Amino acid sequence: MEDATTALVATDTAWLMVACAMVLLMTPALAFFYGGLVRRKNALNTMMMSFASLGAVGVVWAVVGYSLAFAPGNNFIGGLDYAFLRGVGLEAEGTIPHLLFFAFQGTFAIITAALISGAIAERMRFEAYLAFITLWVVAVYAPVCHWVWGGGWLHQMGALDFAGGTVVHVNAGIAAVVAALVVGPRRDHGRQAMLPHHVPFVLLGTGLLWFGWFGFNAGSALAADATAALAFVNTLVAPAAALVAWMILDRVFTGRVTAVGAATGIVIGLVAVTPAAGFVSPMSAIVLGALATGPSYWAIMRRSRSRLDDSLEVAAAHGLGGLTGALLTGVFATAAWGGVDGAIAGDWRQLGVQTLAVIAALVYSGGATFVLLRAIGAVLPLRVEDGQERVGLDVPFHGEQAYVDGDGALLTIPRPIEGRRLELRGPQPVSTATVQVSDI
Amino acid sequence: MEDATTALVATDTAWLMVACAMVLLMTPALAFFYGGLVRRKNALNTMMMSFASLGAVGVVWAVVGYSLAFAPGNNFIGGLDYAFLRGVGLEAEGTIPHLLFFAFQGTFAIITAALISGAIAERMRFEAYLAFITLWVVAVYAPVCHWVWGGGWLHQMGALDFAGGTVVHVNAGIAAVVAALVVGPRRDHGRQAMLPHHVPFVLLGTGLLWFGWFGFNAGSALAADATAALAFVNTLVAPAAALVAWMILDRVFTGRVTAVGAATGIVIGLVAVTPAAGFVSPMSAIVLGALATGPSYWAIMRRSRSRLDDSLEVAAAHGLGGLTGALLTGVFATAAWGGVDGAIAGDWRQLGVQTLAVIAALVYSGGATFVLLRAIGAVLPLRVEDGQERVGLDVPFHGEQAYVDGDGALLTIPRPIEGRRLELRGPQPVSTATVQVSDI
Amino acid sequence: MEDATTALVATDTAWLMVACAMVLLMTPALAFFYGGLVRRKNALNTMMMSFASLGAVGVVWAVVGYSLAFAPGNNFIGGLDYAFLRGVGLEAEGTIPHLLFFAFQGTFAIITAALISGAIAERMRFEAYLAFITLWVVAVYAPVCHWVWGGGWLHQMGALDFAGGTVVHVNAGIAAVVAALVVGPRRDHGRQAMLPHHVPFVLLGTGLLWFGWFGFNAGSALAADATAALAFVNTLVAPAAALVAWMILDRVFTGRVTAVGAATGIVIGLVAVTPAAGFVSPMSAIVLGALATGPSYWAIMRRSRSRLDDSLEVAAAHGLGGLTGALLTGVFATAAWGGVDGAIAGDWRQLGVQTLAVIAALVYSGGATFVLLRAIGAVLPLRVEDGQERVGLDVPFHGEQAYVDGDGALLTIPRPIEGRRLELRGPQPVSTATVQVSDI
Amino acid sequence: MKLITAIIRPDKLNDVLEGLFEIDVHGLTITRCLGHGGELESVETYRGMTVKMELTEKVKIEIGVSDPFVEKTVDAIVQSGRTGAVGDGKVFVTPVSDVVRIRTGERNQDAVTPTSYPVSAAF
Amino acid sequence: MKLITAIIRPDKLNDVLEGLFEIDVHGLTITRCLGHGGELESVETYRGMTVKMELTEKVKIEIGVSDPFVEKTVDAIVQSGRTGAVGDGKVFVTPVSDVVRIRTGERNQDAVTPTSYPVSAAF
Amino acid sequence: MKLITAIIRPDKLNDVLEGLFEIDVHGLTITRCLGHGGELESVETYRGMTVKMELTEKVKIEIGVSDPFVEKTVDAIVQSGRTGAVGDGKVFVTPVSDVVRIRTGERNQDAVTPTSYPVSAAF
Ligand SMILES: Nc1ncnc2c1ncn2[C@@H]1O[C@H](COP(=O)(O)OP(=O)(O)O)[C@@H](O)[C@H]1O
Ligand SMILES: Nc1ncnc2c1ncn2[C@@H]1O[C@H](COP(=O)(O)OP(=O)(O)O)[C@@H](O)[C@H]1O
Ligand SMILES: Nc1ncnc2c1ncn2[C@@H]1O[C@H](COP(=O)(O)OP(=O)(O)O)[C@@H](O)[C@H]1O
Repeated sequence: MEDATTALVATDTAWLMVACAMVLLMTPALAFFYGGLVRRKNALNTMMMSFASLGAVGVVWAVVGYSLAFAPGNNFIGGLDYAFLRGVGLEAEGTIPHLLFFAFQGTFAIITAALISGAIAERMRFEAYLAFITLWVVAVYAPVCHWVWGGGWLHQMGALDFAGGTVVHVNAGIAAVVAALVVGPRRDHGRQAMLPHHVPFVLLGTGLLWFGWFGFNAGSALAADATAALAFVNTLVAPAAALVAWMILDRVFTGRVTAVGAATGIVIGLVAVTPAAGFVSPMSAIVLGALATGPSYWAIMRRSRSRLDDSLEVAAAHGLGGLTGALLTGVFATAAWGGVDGAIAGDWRQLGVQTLAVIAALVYSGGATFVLLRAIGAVLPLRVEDGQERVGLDVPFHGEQAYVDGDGALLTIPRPIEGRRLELRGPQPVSTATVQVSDI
Repeated sequence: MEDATTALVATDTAWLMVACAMVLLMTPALAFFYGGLVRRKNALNTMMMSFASLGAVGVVWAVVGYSLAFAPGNNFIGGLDYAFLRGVGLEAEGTIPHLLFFAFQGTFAIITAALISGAIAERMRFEAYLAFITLWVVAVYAPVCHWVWGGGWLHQMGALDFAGGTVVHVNAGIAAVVAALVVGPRRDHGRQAMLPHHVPFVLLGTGLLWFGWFGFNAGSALAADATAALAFVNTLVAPAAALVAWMILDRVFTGRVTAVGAATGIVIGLVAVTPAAGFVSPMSAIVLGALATGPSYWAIMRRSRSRLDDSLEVAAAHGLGGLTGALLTGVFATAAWGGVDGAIAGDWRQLGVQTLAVIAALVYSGGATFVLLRAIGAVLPLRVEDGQERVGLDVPFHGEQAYVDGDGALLTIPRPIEGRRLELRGPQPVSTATVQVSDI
Repeated sequence: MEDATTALVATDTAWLMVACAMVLLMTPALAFFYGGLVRRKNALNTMMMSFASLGAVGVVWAVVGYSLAFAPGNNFIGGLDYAFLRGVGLEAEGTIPHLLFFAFQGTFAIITAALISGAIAERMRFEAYLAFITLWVVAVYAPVCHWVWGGGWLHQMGALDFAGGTVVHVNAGIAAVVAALVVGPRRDHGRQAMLPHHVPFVLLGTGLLWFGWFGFNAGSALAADATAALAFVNTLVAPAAALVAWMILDRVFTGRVTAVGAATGIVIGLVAVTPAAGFVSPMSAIVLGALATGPSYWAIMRRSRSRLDDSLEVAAAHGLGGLTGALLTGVFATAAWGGVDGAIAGDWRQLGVQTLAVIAALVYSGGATFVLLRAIGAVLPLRVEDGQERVGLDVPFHGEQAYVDGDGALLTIPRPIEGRRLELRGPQPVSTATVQVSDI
Repeated sequence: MKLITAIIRPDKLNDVLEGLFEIDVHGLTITRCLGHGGELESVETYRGMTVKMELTEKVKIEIGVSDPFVEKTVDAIVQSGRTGAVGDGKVFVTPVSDVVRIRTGERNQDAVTPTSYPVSAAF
Repeated sequence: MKLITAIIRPDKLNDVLEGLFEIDVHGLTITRCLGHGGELESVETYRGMTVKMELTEKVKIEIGVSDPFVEKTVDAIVQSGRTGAVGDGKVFVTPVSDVVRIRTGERNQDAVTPTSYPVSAAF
Repeated sequence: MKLITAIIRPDKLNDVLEGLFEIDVHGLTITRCLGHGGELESVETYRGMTVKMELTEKVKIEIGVSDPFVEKTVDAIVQSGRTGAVGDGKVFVTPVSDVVRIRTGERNQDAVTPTSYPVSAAF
């Protein structure tokens, strides 16, 4: 971040623009991944939680988030030099325009915040959620990002996190657990089967996420070089392996290869390879992708029977997937492929550093998220009313339904027929005869 | 357009290919944005209006549209030198192959024509629509494009239109108003509530539009340089700010943050930043995006109560959004960020030029669209029959329904059972007994 | 493949990464294209056939497929030098990292295998399908790919196949015919109307396919040069022309412009231009795109009345489209545009070579696919049971439904109320009184 | 006590609802359905397959009313649901032997006659 | 006058329709529904949640017929809708006290008997 | 022989199903529908258009039962479907003149009384 004397490289600029657009697309993709998993009556609310992050986090990142993460500061947090994008211009930051680096990082912040929404789907008040993610990016994401990528203490210790296993996935995963606990389980949790209302949307989200993830991982090389190509290829093979592994697990344990499972497997492969992408060989990435499905599969099978209502499995998929990936990075990394030597290459030290980084993220993010949610909860109710949860959040909070026929929808703007009806509807004497009819 | 002596730059070629593919994707994205907003019975017709533009406009652009816009000509229209792509080859046009420049511009023409379809959705005959957009691109889009980007009079006056606020959005917006007036309102307009049948599709369209818009705006730099990066970043932050502003407006005025509103807000932010993208600082873009929501919000709230049935708000979103953006470009532009100095930088002259460009587009496009539609209407009926409008346009015009169960669908090709039925169905004596049964 | 002494070019690396991501997206896109065309009860199974290819073929390609196609070998098949990616690293292969070339080719193998699934949709056992595509890529795709692109005999004869008309589309098309014949028609084929359950998904798939196809065709230049730009532009104009041609055919022969037809037309235009993309002028591409619709239109109209249940028209769209494109490449190619001179330029020899290449692919792929399916069929049943076909494959094979309301879905994990019910449900004396009620 | 079951055109639903509300019929249930009758069936085409759609979209309205109101209710439906073209639908009146309000358990006429209709709540 | 309500398998719908058209029953209304009966329920799995689907997809056909045709109609349904496996469904016959054709306002038997069925229009 | 038609809240459906299974009612058919009653209608907003949704989602359950079981069944529905808030729904009991099982062609009481309910197959 310090060296701004280098010159712009057009190829890197082009590649980072493309990568950044791809990462931006991941947030709408997540909206579909999550939106398909909830019940129809909450589809829009769930999708809006992702979309709203594009606005709220996008703006707060420009205002102050980026500065806290990347402006010169101390070991724990950046300064305010870049607040309101002061001093962030088109000069080179590495080999790309500083503003483009800001934007690329912004798309990471946006999706990390949106990831958490899966844990509190179908029951959190939309206003409270907006307040939460806005503050969370400032108070939790920006510091952790600074530690690892902004020159902070984990960076200095040599923690490897190529594209965000710790910063993005472990961070969001533990925040998800805390949020699910603080907001509490859905009223139907453990009592009713709450089924995904639209599995094709889950697959659509998965396809677009995978596409965007190439930008996420290979873009994190911040240049169109061999490292980027390595990260790119690993982002192809690791999820392929994870998908195969998940299909086998599913077939063995439930007897059938589910589509939601396949989607989950792909995502876990993507998550797990994120911290490792530029540091391990493709064959290692294949093994890593396949291995990472184990813990997450186990966790998902257990979770649904537990009291923890992490509704869309953020902790199991992203938290645990990111954690496994971060640790396995310490195992599989080799200097030959651009990392430092990890356990397999004979050096166990890196695994220790990785573990420390994960623990630090778990502790800080978990604690700060808890405090933040309690603080917001003291001002605004976090949770919808029981009746709202029963009819679904779409109508009470968004005034819309996802899929509408229009049956029985009457316009309320004044018009001839409406005028006539309004007059009918004032308080008026009701004859018993009338009552008989209407009151059956 | 004149200087063809420069050499190809591979990076710019690569970036423009990507940008062009992204812009192409915007038309299917628009199909979903629009298709989700109409009633189920018109979903395919509405989507097909966008898809058909990919074919009809794509071909006519190669045949003659590109030439009229960009071939050497006079101040008002290009010549026919490039008709049928004569002389358009792989030689450098700027730093990219001329053919690639043609293709990039073609994707702009395609989506501009498709934008208009939102104004006459659910009631215009498909054949008449095809004739209309094909001719419109030749008679309206190509000239206006020539004025601003092809070396025409507005270009010479120094009008700033980075990626098409005037050429694309104001142009399509006013054409939409005229089309809605000439074709007339839907029979249910103002009488029935016509609700979006599939809001997730609206969000899907929005996500893909945003993704594609990075190519639209940053690609308009025609190179992978710092200007492209600036346009890129502005395309990220302006819609984010517009989204936040829209959510606040919605919350204040209707009490609820609607998903359709969020989608609209994002699109308006994108539209408004289009003319300004490469000329203003990101903080200005944020302000511009937020400000632009005001007029459009007001217009949408009013429009639905008016007689103007611009069904999917093309005028309010694109026309007014583009207009606001074009004028604000004259306010926020600064030479320091690549534009010329605008009102805030102390020079009010640019605002005057911008106003003139907008007015010219409004007058010419409005007038020519009117004449064109009247002319087509003299040959073909513009409007579907009442009965077709009632059952929806999908079956009468496309012979399909968007979502089918197959209940009661009988094959009509000859087959054993069908043979038996056909024979039953010829004219035959009908006993009263039979009648009793079937005629209840 | 031989010359590995060249150096990496960053621009080509960047472009190929983008192109590869775009091609990857085509497989999910295909899932939606195909998924929308089947009946609701088979939607997930059909989509999963594409998604599963991402895993199964992705992994087998790394393990052995790539090596058989591209490692040094004889005229008919590559060796095992690259098995398990041995020796495939970040060194330059042409101007891009070898691994990136592997990945780019991998995405082609993935989608080619997935294409076949359209022919046996709604009736093939999922396990048998997985075994089939995995082995097919090794035994059929890799050799044919080696012949044409890996330095094999067709390559040496000078067969032109820019991006896979023969390797991908003819190959998949004939395999589809064979698979449809071996697995047999659906029980309702020719007896019931089996309608596309979700036409918007077909359009969504089409839009994303077109987007990805830019990477497919222009990426096949393996560099961001003028040839790539030519292939790119042809990938824009040929499908546009094919779309127009198809809409006209549809209007003339059925009286209505169908949306499924429009989608089909676009895909056929894309398929047909694939072998020609970097060898013909854009005006030729327009003619080629339009011409290619003829045979496929005719085939689709006939096929549905025949006994061949190639359910989603893989043969007509991809097989025949690819064949027409491959032959027309021999007609329209000119040395001036980067190919060799074809028939129109006066040299009929190339047309002969093209014909030979197509025939070779038809014979080998057809035969080997037959043997392969018979072999698998000897071990595993290829076909679902009659009852499974009747209720649809989603529940029996994937344990899920695509769209769920949750009505009547009861959790089976132990919980208070469940405990009570379980006890009720053991074998118990049934009074006739009880029977009276429940047994109506 | 009778159950009135009307099959109407979907695009007349809102008109029929308004017609019913006007005569103060406020309790009703509607269901989307498909009907076959004298209407011309539509022909659809999918990739070379020509298909006759024998069923048209309809809406079914079910209304439980006390005997004296049957006439009035049927009339309201017939008047507000008519377009005059084939396919307007049918009204069936069937006997009901018992009615229960789930919320209170009130039964039959008892459950119906005395309660005063909560006008304000209903709108 | 009777209302025949049949619950059948969705994949037998087209067969039943053809069976009914053959005996010249052309007025009918169908609705998608879900049924529970003697069929084995299916088990589905979603991310570790195992779920018993107690309901299977069915289609309901409602047909108003005059009394002499009840038998014939029921027989046609039973014959064309049968597969022999559990889950084929039921037919209920219920009395109707009144029928009205919305298009004309014709009522009852009157509305039914004399009109000649427009054969050509119906196909 | 009676047909019981209940309109209930969708979120009470599983409770009602369990209530019915407990008293060994296993044959039933349900349909998604929309109801209008005393409930407050919801207001939705779409781009400046304010819309009153006069209809709320409901589920209709239809159960054919022999006369002696009508009471028991209605009670089960009322008890398991009640929330106490306006909108819980109604139960209608209507006479049935005939019942046929499509699989066997068995008719009426005959079709019903003697057969022993296949407990194991049903679960
Ligand atoms: N006998 C019947 N039983 C049940 N529903 C019927 C019957 N006849 C007609 N319908 C319903 O009424 C609708 C309109 O009937 P149709 O005969 O087409 O028109 P009309 O009532 O105007 O003569 C049909 O689509 C069907 O849903
Ligand atoms: N008593 C009933 N009331 C209403 N519908 C019923 C009744 N019994 C069965 N059904 C309907 O009939 C369908 C098939 O019934 P089932 O008992 O499974 O088969 P079968 O009639 O072959 O014995 C059920 O899914 C349900 O929709
Ligand atoms: N007269 C009626 N005929 C048919 N359905 C009715 C009738 N009255 C009510 N319903 C159905 O019952 C539902 C609940 O009725 P409502 O009057 O709102 O509540 P409650 O029964 O608690 O007073 C309605 O939404 C409607 O579906």
